[in-house]
Amino acid sequence: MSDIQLEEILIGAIAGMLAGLRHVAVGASSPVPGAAALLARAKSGTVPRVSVLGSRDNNFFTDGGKELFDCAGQGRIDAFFLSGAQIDGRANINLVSIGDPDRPKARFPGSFGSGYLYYVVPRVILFRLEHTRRTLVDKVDFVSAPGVSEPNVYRPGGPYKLITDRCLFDFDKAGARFVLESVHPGHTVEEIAENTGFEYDVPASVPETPVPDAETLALIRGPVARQIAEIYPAFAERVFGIAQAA
Amino acid sequence: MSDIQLEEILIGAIAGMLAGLRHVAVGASSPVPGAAALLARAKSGTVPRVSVLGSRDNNFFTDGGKELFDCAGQGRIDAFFLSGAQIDGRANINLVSIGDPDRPKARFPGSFGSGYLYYVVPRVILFRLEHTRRTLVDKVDFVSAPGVSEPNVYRPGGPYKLITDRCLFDFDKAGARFVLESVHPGHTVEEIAENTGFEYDVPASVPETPVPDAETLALIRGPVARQIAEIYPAFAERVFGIAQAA
Amino acid sequence: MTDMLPSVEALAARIPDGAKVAVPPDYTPGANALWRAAIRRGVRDLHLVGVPVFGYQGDLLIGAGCVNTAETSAVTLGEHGLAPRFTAAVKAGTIRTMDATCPAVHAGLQAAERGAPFSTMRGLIGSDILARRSDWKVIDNPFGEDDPVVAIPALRPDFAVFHARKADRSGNVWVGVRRECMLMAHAARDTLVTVEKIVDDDLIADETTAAGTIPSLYVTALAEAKNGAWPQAVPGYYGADNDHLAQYAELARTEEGFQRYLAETVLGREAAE
Amino acid sequence: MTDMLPSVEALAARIPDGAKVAVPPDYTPGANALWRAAIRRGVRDLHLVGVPVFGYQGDLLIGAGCVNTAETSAVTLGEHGLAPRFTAAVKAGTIRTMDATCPAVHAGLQAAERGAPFSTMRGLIGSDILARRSDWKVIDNPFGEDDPVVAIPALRPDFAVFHARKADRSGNVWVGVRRECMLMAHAARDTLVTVEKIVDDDLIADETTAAGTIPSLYVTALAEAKNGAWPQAVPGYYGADNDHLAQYAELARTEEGFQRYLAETVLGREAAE
Repeated sequence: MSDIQLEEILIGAIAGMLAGLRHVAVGASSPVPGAAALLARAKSGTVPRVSVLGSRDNNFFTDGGKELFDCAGQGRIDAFFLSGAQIDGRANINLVSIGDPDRPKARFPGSFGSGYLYYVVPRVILFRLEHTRRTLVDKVDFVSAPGVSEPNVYRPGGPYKLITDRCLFDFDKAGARFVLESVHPGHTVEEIAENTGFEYDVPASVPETPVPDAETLALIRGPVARQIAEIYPAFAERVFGIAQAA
Repeated sequence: MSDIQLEEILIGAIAGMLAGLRHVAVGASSPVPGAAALLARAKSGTVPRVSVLGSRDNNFFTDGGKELFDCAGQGRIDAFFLSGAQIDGRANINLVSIGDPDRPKARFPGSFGSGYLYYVVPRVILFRLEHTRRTLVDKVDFVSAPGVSEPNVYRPGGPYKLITDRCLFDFDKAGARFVLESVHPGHTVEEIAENTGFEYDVPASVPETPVPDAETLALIRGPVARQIAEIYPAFAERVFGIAQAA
Repeated sequence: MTDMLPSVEALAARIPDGAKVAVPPDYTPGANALWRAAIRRGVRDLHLVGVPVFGYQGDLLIGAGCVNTAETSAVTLGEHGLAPRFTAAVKAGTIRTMDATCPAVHAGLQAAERGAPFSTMRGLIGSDILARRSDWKVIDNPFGEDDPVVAIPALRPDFAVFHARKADRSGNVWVGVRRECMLMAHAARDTLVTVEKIVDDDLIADETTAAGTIPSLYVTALAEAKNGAWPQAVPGYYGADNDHLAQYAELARTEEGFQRYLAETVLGREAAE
Repeated sequence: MTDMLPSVEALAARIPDGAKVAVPPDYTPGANALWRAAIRRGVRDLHLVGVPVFGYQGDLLIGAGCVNTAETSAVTLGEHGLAPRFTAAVKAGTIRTMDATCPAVHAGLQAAERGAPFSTMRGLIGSDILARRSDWKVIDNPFGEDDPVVAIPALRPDFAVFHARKADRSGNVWVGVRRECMLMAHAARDTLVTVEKIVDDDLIADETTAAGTIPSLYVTALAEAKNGAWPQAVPGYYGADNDHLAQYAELARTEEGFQRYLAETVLGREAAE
C-alpha cells in the first residue's frame, strides 16, 4: 500500500463523511473535496447530486451567483467545505488577514460565502492541508465565521470535521472543542500535539485513518480522476498522471 | 365631430398626461390606457417605452411576475393606471369588497399590485368608466391603497388624475382633494355634481375636455388601433371595427 | 432525483389534504389536468397561494370544495370576468381570504428562496390589506428615522404546482421567461410539474435553454400531460379555449351550473387524461 | 433607449471619478477592454463592488491607482493565486476595504432591485465581517423571539459594468445563466456593457433567448468589443489566456513589475481596441 498517496487517503476519508447525503456542494479551488464528493457519488449512489463550482459538467445552477447560497438557505445543501488561513480551537475560521485588518501583516482573498454557509449547511467539513502551529492556532486574528454561536442565534449548520495533511478531528459542538479522531498513516499522536496551536481532546485510543480499499482506489484513479480532470487539470496531472488536454 | 367616440376622447386626453415620460406601464384589462400609451409613443416619440401586461409585442420583461413591481420600485416606471370598484374623495381606492370583507355584499377580484404601485409610481392615473354615486363615493368600504399617506411614510408616487366617462379630475395632493379639470363633450358641471358621491373643488370656469385633432384621430384609428388589437381584439373590434383574427 | 410519474393521477396523489399550494396566474400555464385529477380524488382543505394571483384553476378548486384558504392578490378570469365560485364562496363565508398585493407575495417567496426570515417592502401602510394581515408586521427601518416599513415573513408553500412546456429525462423543466415558476419552485418545499412533452436533450447542458430552466433539484415529481393546461393557453403549443372559458364563466354563476360543469368536464374526463 | 456607442473609450468616458461600480467575478466575463480604456483616461477614486467577489479586473484597477474602496467578499486570481496589487494596497493602507460575505452582496443588490430599504439574512452574527460593517445592523426578527437577524441595506451601485456575449440593435443583452449580471443591472442606476458581437435578431422576441436576456431598459450604453474580456474567458468564444494571467500574477508581485505590465498591456494597447 506504500503507493497510496495522501490525497487518495483524504479523498477516501472525506467520501465516508458524505454517505447518505442528498446534495453535496464544493466551492472553487477544492480538488480533494471535489474528488471526494464525486467518489461518494460513484461508490454508493447515495449522494445523487454533487455541485462543483467552476465545473461545466457538475454545476446545474441557472439563477446566477446567488443560487448556491439560496439553495443552502433553503436547506437543500447537506455538506460543504471550508478552509482557513487560520483555524482555531473553537473552529473559528479566518480567511481575511493577520494582524490589524486595516494594516495587516498578511492579507488573504477574503471570506467568500463562509459568513453564511458555515451557519446554515449542516455538515461543514474544514479542510486544511498545512497542519502547523501557524495555521491551527489558539485564536484566529479575524473571525470570518465563528465555529459556534450563542443559543439564540439561528444556526442549523456548522463544523462537522477538520481534516488536515496529518490527521482527522471530529468537532464536539456541545463542548466547542475538537477531538482527535484518527491519525493518517505515517503520522503520530505526538506529532499532532507538537504541530497544533489549539487545545483539543485526545481519546485513550486513536486509530489510524483508514486507507481506501482496492475497489475504492480503482474508482478514485479511474472515473473520479477523469471527472476531476475536467475541473482541475493541473491537480489531476500531478496526482493521477492524467495528461492535460492541449 | 359627432363621429368621435368617448374612447377616442379618453385616449387622447390620457396620452396628453404621458408626454415627456420615459416609461409608461399598463396593467392587464386596460384597453383605453393601453391605447393612450401607444398613442403617446406614436405622437411624439417622447415615451420611448410602453409596457403592456398581457401583450406579446409590448412586454419586454424577462424576470417573471415580479419584474414589473421591481421596475417600479427602482423608479423606472413613470406612470401607471389603476381603477377601483369604489374611489373616494381622498383618492382611496377599493378593489376588494363592499360591506364586511369577511361576509361581503359584493366581492371584486382583489387589489392586484395597487397596494404597492400606488405608492411608488409618480403619476398614477385613476380610470373609471362608470361615473356614478355608487362608484365615486364619500368613503370606500375597503382601502386597497390610500390616496395620501402620513408625512413619514415613503411615498414618491400617488394619484395624478382621475378620468371617468363624464369628466377629468386633477388631484390636489396638498389638500387631498379632487379638482374638476374638464368636462367631456356632452356632459355638464351640474351633471358631475349629481353623479359624484364625494366632495371636490370646482374652479370658476371648467373647460370642455379637448377632442383629438384630425392628425391624432388618424393615429388612434390607424397604427394605435392595429397595435391594441393584438392585445384587446374584442375592444378593437367594438371601437375601431377591426375584425378579429380567426 | 425527480420522480418521473406515469400520470397526472399519480402526481395528484402526492398532494395531501390541507397542503399549502402555490399556483401561477392564468397567463402562466396552470396544471389543470393535474387539478382535475386532484378534484376526482377529492382533495380537501387546500391553502391556495396565488403567485401573485390565480384564476380558472383556483375557481374550479374552490367550486369543487377543495379549498379552505385563498391567499392571493386577486382572483380573476381575465376577459371572462369575475371568478364566480370564488366570489360566491367569499360571500357565503365558506373560504378564508388572505388578501395581498402582488409584490408582497413575491417578497414572501423571495424570503423563503433566500432562507431569510422576512423581506421588507414599501407601500401597504394605511391600507386595509395590511390592517387585515396579522401575519405581516410594520417595523422601523433601522437605516432611516421615523420610517415605518412592512415586514413580510418568508412564504414557504408545501407545494408549487404548474404546467410547463417541456422537461428533460432528468427532470429539468424549461419555463422560459415564466420565471415566477422558478421562484415558486425555489421557495416551495416540493414542486410538482406537468409538461407538454418530455424531450431527450439535456436542457441544462445547452446554456441557451439552461437560462430558462428549473434544475431537477427543485422538481420533486413530474408527469407528461399533453394539453395539460387546457383550457388555458400554452404559448407555442395552443391558445386558450376561450369558448370553453366563457361557458365556464356562465355556468359557474350558479351552484347548479357549476355542478353540471364539474360532472361533464372534470369528473367525466378521467379516461381522457 | 440604450446608447449604442462606437468604442470602449466612449463607454469609459461615462464613468466619472468616485463612481460606485459593480463588477462580476472572474468566472463571468469582465469588461476588461473598457477598464483598460478607463485606466488610460485616468479614472480615480472608484468604489468597486465585487458581485460577490472580483479578480483580475479589480486588481488591475487597484494597481493603476483607480480605486479607493473595495467592497467585496473576496479578491482572487483563482488558480493564479492571490491578487497581488489588492494585497499590496491593503497592506499599505492605500485602499479602504469593506469585507463582505457573498450572499450579503446579493442581499443588498436584491433590496435595491426590489426598491426595498433592506434585506435580512441569516449568518454573520459573531463574525468580524459584521463587527466591521457599521453600515449593516442587527435587528430583532419581529416574527421570532429573541431572534437577532442581520439587516443589509439596499446596495445601489452607480454603475454595473460587465462584458457579455451578444446584444441586439435595441440594446437587449444576452447573459444566459450569468444571471448575476441581470441582478447588477436591475440594482444599478446605470449599466454599461461591452459585447463580443451585436446581432440583428431581436433577442426578446424569441422566448428561448429572452429567458437569458437583460432588456435594454436597464442598459444605459453599450459598445461592441471583440475580445473585450481578454485575458478572461468568454464561454463559446474563447478561453482564458492563462499564460498571460500567470505572467500578470508574477509581474504584479512588485510595483515595478506591475508598472511594466501596465505600460505594455494597458497604456500601449490603445490602438488595438
